[in-house]
Amino acid sequence: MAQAQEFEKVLSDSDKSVASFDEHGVSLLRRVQHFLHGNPAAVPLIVLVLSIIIFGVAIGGRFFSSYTLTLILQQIAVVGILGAAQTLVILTAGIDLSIGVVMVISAVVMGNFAVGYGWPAIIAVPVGLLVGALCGLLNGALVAYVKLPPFIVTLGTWNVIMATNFIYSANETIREADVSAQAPLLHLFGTSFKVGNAVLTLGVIAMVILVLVLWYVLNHTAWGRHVYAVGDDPEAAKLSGIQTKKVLMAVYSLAGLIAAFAAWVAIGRNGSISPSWAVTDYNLQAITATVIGGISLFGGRGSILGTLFGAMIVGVVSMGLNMLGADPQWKVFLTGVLIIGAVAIDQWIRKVSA
Amino acid sequence: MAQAQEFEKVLSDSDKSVASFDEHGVSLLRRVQHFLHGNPAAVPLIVLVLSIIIFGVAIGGRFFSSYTLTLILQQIAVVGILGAAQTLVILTAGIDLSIGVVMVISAVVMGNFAVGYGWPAIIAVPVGLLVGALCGLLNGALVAYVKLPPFIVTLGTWNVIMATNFIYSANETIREADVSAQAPLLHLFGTSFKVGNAVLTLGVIAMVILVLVLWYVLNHTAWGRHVYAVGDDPEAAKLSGIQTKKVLMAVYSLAGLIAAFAAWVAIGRNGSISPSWAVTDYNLQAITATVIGGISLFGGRGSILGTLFGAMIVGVVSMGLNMLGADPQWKVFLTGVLIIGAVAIDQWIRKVSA
Amino acid sequence: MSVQPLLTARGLVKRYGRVIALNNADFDLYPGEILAVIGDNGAGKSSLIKAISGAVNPDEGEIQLEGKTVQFRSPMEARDAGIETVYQNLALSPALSIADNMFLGREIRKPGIAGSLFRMLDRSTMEKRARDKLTELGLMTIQNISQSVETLSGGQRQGVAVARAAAFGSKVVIMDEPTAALGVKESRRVLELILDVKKRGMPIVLISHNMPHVFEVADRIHIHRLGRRLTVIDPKQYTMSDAVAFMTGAKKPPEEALAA
Amino acid sequence: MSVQPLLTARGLVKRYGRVIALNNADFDLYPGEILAVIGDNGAGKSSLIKAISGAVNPDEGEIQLEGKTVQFRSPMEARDAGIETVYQNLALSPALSIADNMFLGREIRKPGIAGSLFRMLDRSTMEKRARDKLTELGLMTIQNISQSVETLSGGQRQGVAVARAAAFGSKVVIMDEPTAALGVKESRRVLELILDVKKRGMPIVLISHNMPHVFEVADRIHIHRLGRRLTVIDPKQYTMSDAVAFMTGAKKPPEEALAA
Amino acid sequence: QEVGACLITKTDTNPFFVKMKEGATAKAKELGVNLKSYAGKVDGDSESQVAAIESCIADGAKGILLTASDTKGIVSTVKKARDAGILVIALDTPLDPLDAADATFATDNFEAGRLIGAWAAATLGDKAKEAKIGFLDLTPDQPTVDVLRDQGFMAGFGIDTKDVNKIGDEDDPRIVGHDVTNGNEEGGRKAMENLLQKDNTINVIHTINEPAAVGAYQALKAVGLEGQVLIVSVDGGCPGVKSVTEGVIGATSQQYPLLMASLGIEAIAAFAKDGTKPKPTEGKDFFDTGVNLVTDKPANGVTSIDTKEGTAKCWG
Ligand SMILES: Nc1ncnc2c1ncn2[C@@H]1O[C@H](COP(=O)(O)OP(=O)(O)OP(=O)(O)O)[C@@H](O)[C@H]1O
Ligand SMILES: Nc1ncnc2c1ncn2[C@@H]1O[C@H](COP(=O)(O)OP(=O)(O)OP(=O)(O)O)[C@@H](O)[C@H]1O
Ligand SMILES: OC[C@H]1O[C@](O)(CO)[C@@H](O)[C@@H]1O
Ligand SMILES: [Mg+2]
Ligand SMILES: [Mg+2]
Repeated sequence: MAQAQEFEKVLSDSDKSVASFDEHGVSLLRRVQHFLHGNPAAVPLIVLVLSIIIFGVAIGGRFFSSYTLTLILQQIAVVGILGAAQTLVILTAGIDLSIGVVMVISAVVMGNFAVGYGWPAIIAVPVGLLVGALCGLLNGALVAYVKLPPFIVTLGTWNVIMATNFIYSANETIREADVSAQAPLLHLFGTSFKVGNAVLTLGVIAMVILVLVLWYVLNHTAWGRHVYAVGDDPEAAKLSGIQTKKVLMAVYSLAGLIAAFAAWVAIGRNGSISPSWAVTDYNLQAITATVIGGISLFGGRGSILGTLFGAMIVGVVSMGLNMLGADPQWKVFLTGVLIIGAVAIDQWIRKVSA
Repeated sequence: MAQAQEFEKVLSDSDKSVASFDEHGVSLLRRVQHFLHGNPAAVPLIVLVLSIIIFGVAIGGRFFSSYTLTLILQQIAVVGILGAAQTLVILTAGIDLSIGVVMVISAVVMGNFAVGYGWPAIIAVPVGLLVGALCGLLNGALVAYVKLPPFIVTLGTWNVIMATNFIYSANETIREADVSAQAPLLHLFGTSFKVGNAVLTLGVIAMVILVLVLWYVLNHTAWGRHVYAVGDDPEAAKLSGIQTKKVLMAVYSLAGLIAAFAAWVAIGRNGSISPSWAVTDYNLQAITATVIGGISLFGGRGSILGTLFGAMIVGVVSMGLNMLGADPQWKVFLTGVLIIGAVAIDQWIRKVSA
Repeated sequence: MSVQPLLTARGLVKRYGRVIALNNADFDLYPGEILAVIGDNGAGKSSLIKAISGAVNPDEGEIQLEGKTVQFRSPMEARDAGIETVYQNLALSPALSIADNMFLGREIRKPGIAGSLFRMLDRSTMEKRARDKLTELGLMTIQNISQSVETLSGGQRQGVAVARAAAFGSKVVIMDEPTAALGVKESRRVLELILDVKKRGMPIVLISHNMPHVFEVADRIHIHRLGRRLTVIDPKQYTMSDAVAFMTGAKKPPEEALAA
Repeated sequence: MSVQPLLTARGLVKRYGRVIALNNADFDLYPGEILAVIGDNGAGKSSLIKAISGAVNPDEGEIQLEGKTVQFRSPMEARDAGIETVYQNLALSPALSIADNMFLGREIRKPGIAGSLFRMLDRSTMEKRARDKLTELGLMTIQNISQSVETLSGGQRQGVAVARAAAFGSKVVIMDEPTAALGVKESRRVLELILDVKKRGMPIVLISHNMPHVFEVADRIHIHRLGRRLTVIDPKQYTMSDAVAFMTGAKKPPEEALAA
Repeated sequence: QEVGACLITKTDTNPFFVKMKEGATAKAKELGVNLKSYAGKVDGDSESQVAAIESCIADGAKGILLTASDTKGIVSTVKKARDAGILVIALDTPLDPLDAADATFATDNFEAGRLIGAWAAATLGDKAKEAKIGFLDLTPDQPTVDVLRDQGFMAGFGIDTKDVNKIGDEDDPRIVGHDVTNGNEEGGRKAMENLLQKDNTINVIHTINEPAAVGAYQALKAVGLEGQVLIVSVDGGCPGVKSVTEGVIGATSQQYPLLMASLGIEAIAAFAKDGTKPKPTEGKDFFDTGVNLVTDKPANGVTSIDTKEGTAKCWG
């Protein structure tokens, strides 16, 4: 065996301390920058606070009333939950276009089982949740095993589930009165209670808890890190021994399950159950919340807390514009401007904090 | 100066021939594989042919009539053109959600100038094209210079342009009779002519020529290669000296211009001009065609010819299902199944040809 | 040699379209040895070890581990069988932190209920161990252990990948150019680490273009050329010049070496 | 030396969040010389040349090219000023072919109307020249010149990047570890190429961890440590051991060297 | 204190609702009412309407004018508004159940459908027996307007409607099929193309409204069948009446959105003043804003006005 080269002999004397630089006299600005650098979800939060302040100034006290502010939360609960599901999928560099209709069909199933077939609601709800999870599982299998692009898979299942929804439900709305009479459990998340002037629903609480739980899972469990790794660089994730297929299956199934949970919350909010909810573009709203919240559509980057703030930003803006009495078309116009504006501010804060 | 290390001295004798392997007796299968490997757009073409055959067998002669087949082309002309615009954007790893409404507002502008204000159509058309290009330029500037994610930018401009469209047009439809009387030039691309039984319109021809020209530009000019490079790895593109910002600006503007061109074709097809075209989801259709055609949503991969075939696949499937007399909801269902099926076959062919 | 090889491959073929990356390649790794694999750029070294470690499926050929035919369909399966690999492209997740990457797929959980029920990661332990491993490799310039891998310098990244494999290998460790981006000091540490692993009785496959390193640590040298194993030589019987001459086609290897 | 440096930098600072990649770094490159830059992994070598070539904007500091203060806002601007760079991460577009990559941004068009009016690329010429350049570097194992870069082996990729810079540099060529992934033969060719470029009168900055290579070709050696230039030494007056000792902090450089 | 009111329409792209908003805005200005308008994104988008009602509650509005997209689904939200003391008036489209709103100002939609059905049957004469009829309906969940007009048409044409509250349970062989249009042109065109693929001998088309009719005409024209098909519709907007003049549409039932809007604003103003609620038309359970059949080819036994009169009364 040959010997180490001559010049390598001196290495034994080399410096052994870990590199570090003076952090003395670091300015406040720089500290803020470091903080934002390490907490990317804080950025949409700042944008959120800014928009509340702007509308508050423009509209005055009425907007700041706890009634209004909590109403906004009620309005975004469903989109927020769907956004959380969408976030999981987008973190894996996928997208789930079917999430809105999965919610609708789950709601219809819950309603039909509980009201139509007269099963106890305590069983109808799990059945609905199961349907959602199965839809997700189908997406996951097609993405992970057949290796089709998520956009196509979920565009396809969107059509399939949408049609199934209308065929299965015969387009019939289940009335609120019938739900209340036969399956009040379905209205659970509509339960509201007052804290001072603020009106909160269990749906709002559920959304917040769900996001916090997912945040924990994504950041503090191995599985969560794997979700990020799969989205970041699937090839690298696979080579470092992550079972990317299983992760994808789990993510899509979980997204379906959460969508079904959103269905339960939506029943609480709307009272009745209508297959034609499918017309509303819940997907686009959920994706918008996700992207405004700073989740990269290319996967692997962003915090789910951002999605929550993203949904709130959208809610604040649309409520604010409503209360300003903007004309519908001008409202659309300003929504567009504000979407761009919110993300531009976000980007700018990130830049100065880089 | 030190000398080369001892063991490097032998290098002067090293083998200087370029590596190559026997290609003798290469089987037909392997040749087909090589062909598909080198011509990715051939894959959606095969899927297209397959679907024509399947529907032909199921429906019989009526489907194979040149009348039916050319009708399909007429139906997809607009989506095909929009898909071409979308392809450019997607190749840069972007997305243009606004492309559908850019088309609509361009159509409305052409119509208002020609019919409403009575300008000569020969001027109204360029004005409309300019409007489209300007919308694209706005998108491009926000993406390239403000560095916002394309999804957000075009979601924002989608809202803005949509609202502008309705406010500007006061939702008024310009009737076909008026267009014919005052600005027949706007109907140019509706001009149809028979070749045997086949009915072709200038719109169809325009779509095909447009795609071929773009194919040439993308594959045989420097600018085209830059478009791919920017989508492939923007960082690498920038480091290798490509002016990524200029490329992005050009791509989005061109996409806007093509959308405005689609407007002209759409006027030919529809006769009248209606601001409420904006409700149709032209975007999703264009994106679907693009993705079925094998363009990667992550940028940098795919051939624009694929988009053309992708649009045709969608057209064939929907016409086929119509002719089979499927119920509307079942049609939606089967469309979903077929979208997935088409891409699954595509993927499978790619795999065996890898 | 009468010892049974631990890992063997026979007649591996891998084609990519027109390109033939492996053209009937053979491979043998004996227990406890350091086997160097050398060859020109594009000779097929990485393809060979990818085939062995389950990262690509060879079109033809057979692989045996401890005498049993195996067919790894994923790197996960190879890892479970005890084969740990440092890939040339490193296989790190750019957006994740150093510690996350080091422990990817075998994270450490908090003790007690936090770990068992809530499956909470033990970040501080993971970060501490990561820091230790890197310090062992001499990678002292990493200022912030929680920074994402994409912000590391080229050499720091390689250090992370090497540290990971060394920490977890159980039967075989394969390293594809582990020192390519490393500095003098860091390379030396990796070589020491390799010898260390060998001392623990584990065989190592080392792909490298650095002849002094190869001749310093290798027990046998597998020379790869044009997609196949050209010959295997004993570094004590041949000089670096011989090895380079064989691998570049400047000289034909002698008959007996061919059979090795 | 009384000659004016061609390219200088003073007091460069670059921070990334908490990390300080450049901490008041200086730099000088003289006409016609080969300047090697060495240092530990993470010392800030790549950051330094990125700042010089416009790939990142330094937070503080000044850069002068031929005595005039310059501020490149993009690599494009640096390239237009004649500075050609091989980046450590290579900066290749994975999905494009070898020829497309080599000529990215300065494609060759067909002669005649096809080129001037229809702006048609001259693929065959580009492929031929690409093949020639690669052969010059000894990269003979590339079987299919139109294959995409992502399908190349690690070394083949590096060859493409080096060939590109060498072919197009006009005032300064900067190479960040150009031989890291290259084989013995291919590395040798790159060194020859570097000497060749120097003979044409163009100065070269070579970042490398390979001491024998550095001492073989460099006229001066810039030693980088902890984000700043520690010293510059003359390879004829110091040994490799000295250089390594300085860069790893094992020895302090002498006063006079510090001033160089 | 200023009286706040809201107008919530299905979309603000259908000219009908555009006019309705213009009418309401003008009246509100006149009476000093502070009007805010809302609209769904597309016909059928109920979630936007729910959010709009909630904003109105938060805003302290006195009254809401609502053209509901989902006539059953919106009921619980409407109840919240009424519980908050707000007067809710359904315009154009009755809620389901009808008394979920405080009042309804609308066209008698069943009558509107019956008129065009009867006219089509009379115009075809004997040929009505082997007619091939296509129905271009609204949205899949069968909102009240859709059911009323569709079933009204059948009643007028002489088709057994079976359950009069349900579209699609009929078995008359003359029916080629139903498809939904979302009440806009593009939807009308697609639905027409779909029905033609089923059977291209269709010769009668019932359309939910004039935008859908315009789309249907385009589809027919594209295949050169525009001369052979009788299109009937509901709305009576100025472009629609002009289309009747030109023979594009055979007959249309004219409705009066400006009236609905101004009556609605007046009712809210009155309610804000002294709490009076509007009364329904004598003998009906809603306030009928009237309907006229507009055609230049009057048919026996069906009252109609000609396009001249129709133009005089048309709304935009
Ligand atoms: N995915 C792929 N598609 C096409 N060709 C490929 C692919 N992967 C590898 N190749 C080709 O296979 C051959 C062998 O590549 P491999 O990476 O195994 O070489 P290597 O010996 O590891 O080279 P290096 O020393 O440069 O890393 C090369 O010619 C390469 O271009
Ligand atoms: N984008 C970034 N974000 C955060 N830290 C960074 C970034 N880029 C570089 N760094 C840090 O700056 C320091 C210097 O990195 P640089 O790449 O310049 O080192 P180097 O001397 O080229 O090392 P090597 O020899 O390994 O290539 C390293 O500690 C690295 O982690
Ligand atoms: O979309 C259906 C709606 O369209 C109209 O006919 C107006 O065109 C309304 O009366 C109806 O509610
Ligand atoms: Mg390799
Ligand atoms: Mg470096």
